[in-house]
Amino acid sequence: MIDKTIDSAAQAVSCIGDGAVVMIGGFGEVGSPVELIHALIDQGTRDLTAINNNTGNGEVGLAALIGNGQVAKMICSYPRSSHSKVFPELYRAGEIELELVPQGTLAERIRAGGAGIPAFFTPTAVGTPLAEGKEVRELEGRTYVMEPWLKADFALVKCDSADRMGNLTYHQTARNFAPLMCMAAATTIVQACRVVEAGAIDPEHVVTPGIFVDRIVEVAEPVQESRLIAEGRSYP
Amino acid sequence: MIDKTIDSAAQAVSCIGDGAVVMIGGFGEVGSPVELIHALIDQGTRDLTAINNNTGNGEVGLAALIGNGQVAKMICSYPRSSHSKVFPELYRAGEIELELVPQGTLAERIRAGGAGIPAFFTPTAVGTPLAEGKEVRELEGRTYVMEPWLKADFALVKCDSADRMGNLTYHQTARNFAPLMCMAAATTIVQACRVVEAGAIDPEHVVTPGIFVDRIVEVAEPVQESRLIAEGRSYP
Amino acid sequence: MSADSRKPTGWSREQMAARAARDIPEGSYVNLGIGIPELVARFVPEGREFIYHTENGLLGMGPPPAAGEEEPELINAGKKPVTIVPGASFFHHADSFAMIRGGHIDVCVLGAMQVSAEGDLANWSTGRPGAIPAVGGAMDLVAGVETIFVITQHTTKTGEPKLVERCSFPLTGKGVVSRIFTDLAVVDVTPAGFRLSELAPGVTEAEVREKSGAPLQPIR
Amino acid sequence: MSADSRKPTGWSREQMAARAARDIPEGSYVNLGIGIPELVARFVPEGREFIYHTENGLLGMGPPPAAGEEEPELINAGKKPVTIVPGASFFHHADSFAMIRGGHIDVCVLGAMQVSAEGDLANWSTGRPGAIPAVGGAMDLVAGVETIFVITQHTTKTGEPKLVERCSFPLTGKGVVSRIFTDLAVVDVTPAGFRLSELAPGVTEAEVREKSGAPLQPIR
Repeated sequence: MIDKTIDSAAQAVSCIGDGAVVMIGGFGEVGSPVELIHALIDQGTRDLTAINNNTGNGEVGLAALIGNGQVAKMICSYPRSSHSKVFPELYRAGEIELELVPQGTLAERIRAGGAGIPAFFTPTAVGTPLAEGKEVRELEGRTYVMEPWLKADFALVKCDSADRMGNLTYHQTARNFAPLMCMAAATTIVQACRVVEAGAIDPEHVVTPGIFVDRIVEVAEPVQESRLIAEGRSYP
Repeated sequence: MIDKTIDSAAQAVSCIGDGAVVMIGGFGEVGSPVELIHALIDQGTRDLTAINNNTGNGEVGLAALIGNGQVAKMICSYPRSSHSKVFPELYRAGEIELELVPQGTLAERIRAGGAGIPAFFTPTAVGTPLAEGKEVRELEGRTYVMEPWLKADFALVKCDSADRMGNLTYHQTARNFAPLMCMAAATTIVQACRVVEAGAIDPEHVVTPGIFVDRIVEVAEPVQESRLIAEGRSYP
Repeated sequence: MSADSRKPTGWSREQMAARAARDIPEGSYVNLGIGIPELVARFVPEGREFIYHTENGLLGMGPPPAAGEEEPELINAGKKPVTIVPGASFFHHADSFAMIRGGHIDVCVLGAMQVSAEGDLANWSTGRPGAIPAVGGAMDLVAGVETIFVITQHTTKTGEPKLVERCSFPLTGKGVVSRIFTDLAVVDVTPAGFRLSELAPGVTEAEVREKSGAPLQPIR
Repeated sequence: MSADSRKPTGWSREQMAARAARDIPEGSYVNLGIGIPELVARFVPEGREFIYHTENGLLGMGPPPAAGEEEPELINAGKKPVTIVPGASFFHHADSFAMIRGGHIDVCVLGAMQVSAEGDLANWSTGRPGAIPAVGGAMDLVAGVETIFVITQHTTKTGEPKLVERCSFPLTGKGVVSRIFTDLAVVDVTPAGFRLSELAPGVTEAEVREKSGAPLQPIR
């Protein structure tokens, strides 16, 4: 019987090795798989390339992973935050690499990675520094830049409900990048607020079909980054 | 107040003029907006380019539109059917043009049209007659063919529930091409089995957000093509 | 009223937002940038309905919640708590930017560091050494939305003009801005450059010209 | 048993399907083509669970419904009524072909008009004048799915070989087929061309060779 559930976050991320490319769901703290990230910090995996819209907040979650020196390169659209000094300090010190990608191009590159589309043309960033060095082409009278797909070895995402087959639903704006990242990673690792019976999620309401999911760990009461930050917490 | 509902199928399609490019939802008869197509037959609009996965069944719906001489060109993946002689006869007589597109490429080209992606690369059809004359490129060691977006002046689709803002849900495998076509058409015309209050569809369960929809007509008891065919019916 | 009068002149942030809202047509799908543009949502003119899009995956964004009513997973692009209106929908980032890039959003209101006479916009980076570049969705919005409004103070805090011949900061997009709402005036971007469209109360054409870094065609 | 024995030899359609099913690993995501491949779903080996994908927007396809239980809007790619299993999901065509093109489907079983010694597949058109070409999802499947199995009679109704040096019909894909299940044998496509892997009961190597249009490496 197919059963993708796993007992602990530690076990779930144990397959991630040094040098891996890891997509991490979330827009700011919303949708961030904090418990999976903390398990990755516990594990000490290094030289990661991390793909996320931002660079984390405070000294927990993604910011803590970066602050712990585990991330060699960030691919993101918005590495500034009112609550994090971790990334800016490392970046100014030249200790972390940054690939800045417009948010919609980032989303589309990840979707392309999942959908088997190695490259596509987009009008975004034409005529700006972010198009420099990229192939540009005129199509039907408008100029476009060519962008490559983005794939990962692993995706870490948070969802609302999951079943043993890996079907997922999300909650409100916590959906954001997660369904795309599940598609684009060789191995997708999910923390679910609830694991339910196969069939408990209406087939019309599944957002991520199970085919895109490999490992599921239930985290019934996930922490909220902003609450940890308000309490002055840092990780580990 | 935004209210996209319209009283009749005839009114809903009245904006479609001769020479229009029209995407029509459905995979075979499932999801086919038969009442909207029949309204288009009543209206007699000609020289249409029709985009659908197939070419209709029997002498009703899309097959009837084609049989009535209103379609100059079909873009589809599978123009054969066990229940239709209409398209094959016109095609052999040279009276209708055919652009044959692999099904996944057809879906992706329509999505690209809706998403503002003018072209993309795909491995599908490389080395086959359907890639002839197209730009081919090696990327990361594999050969891909470049495919352009597909847009339309109008989309005709069938949905399950709709609200006045144009949010839509579908039923089972009747979803197929409809959500993509809603995105890719300048004007999207929907026949809904049910028009419900704004807010009656859970925001987590909306499949087509209202931004992609322009006109909605309620058709509470849509006909089933196969039943019409079994009864030996033809249209008009 | 003379320019040296002590009466307050020009528009407040709220008035700039309200003035911009007046130019948004009924039934529009609207994306609001972070900062002053967020205020536009408070000033929907009587009898109109707009649908607000926020690029992190929500159509049908409502006003901010009352204190204590915040939902931790319901935020806008500025990562602030919001609400939803009846008829809202949630979707993922690729669908959200398909709405933007695919030309489905009617109007976007953005902030600006500089706008050029050709409608070029710079609003994401000073390009200075040590600055952390952060673009977010701005480049996608200006590339995909037909009508780009800008709301901005007419000059920087140090009095430098923001309406300029040519942007000195890195561009967000070329030739994308159609109308600018400042504290002093409404300015259109036309094929012939900037054109004054409207003056804020108590503001003179001379003052606007003096505080602009490029010529302004007179009000027609 | 000699070739001229009157005993039935070779595999039936059902036996070909059952034999193919044995080579599908536990937990696979599987797409089945129209015709004999559809029969594979009936022969899931004891102790294994496969998830069936149908490209018109369903993962978790179950067996055909009992007569009278058909749902008019629940069909497979062959447009026949199907059912769903617990854990099924519906999605649109772009998501469905993202699963295919993106390499997420593990195994696809297709019919064939011709298969070449290099694994080229022809199964969509004879290319004859007057033929209505119809490709459906076949080209997407062979381009996107890692393991392509073919189930086919070893020869055409008129006795022409379907395993050939080079396909004379227009291709569906180049170098895509890994294993062929016919009524006579299981044949692998290897860098050195066809290789016999298994003979159906009562079938001789000589008979398979005689009915093939290209050399076959012997069973190892």
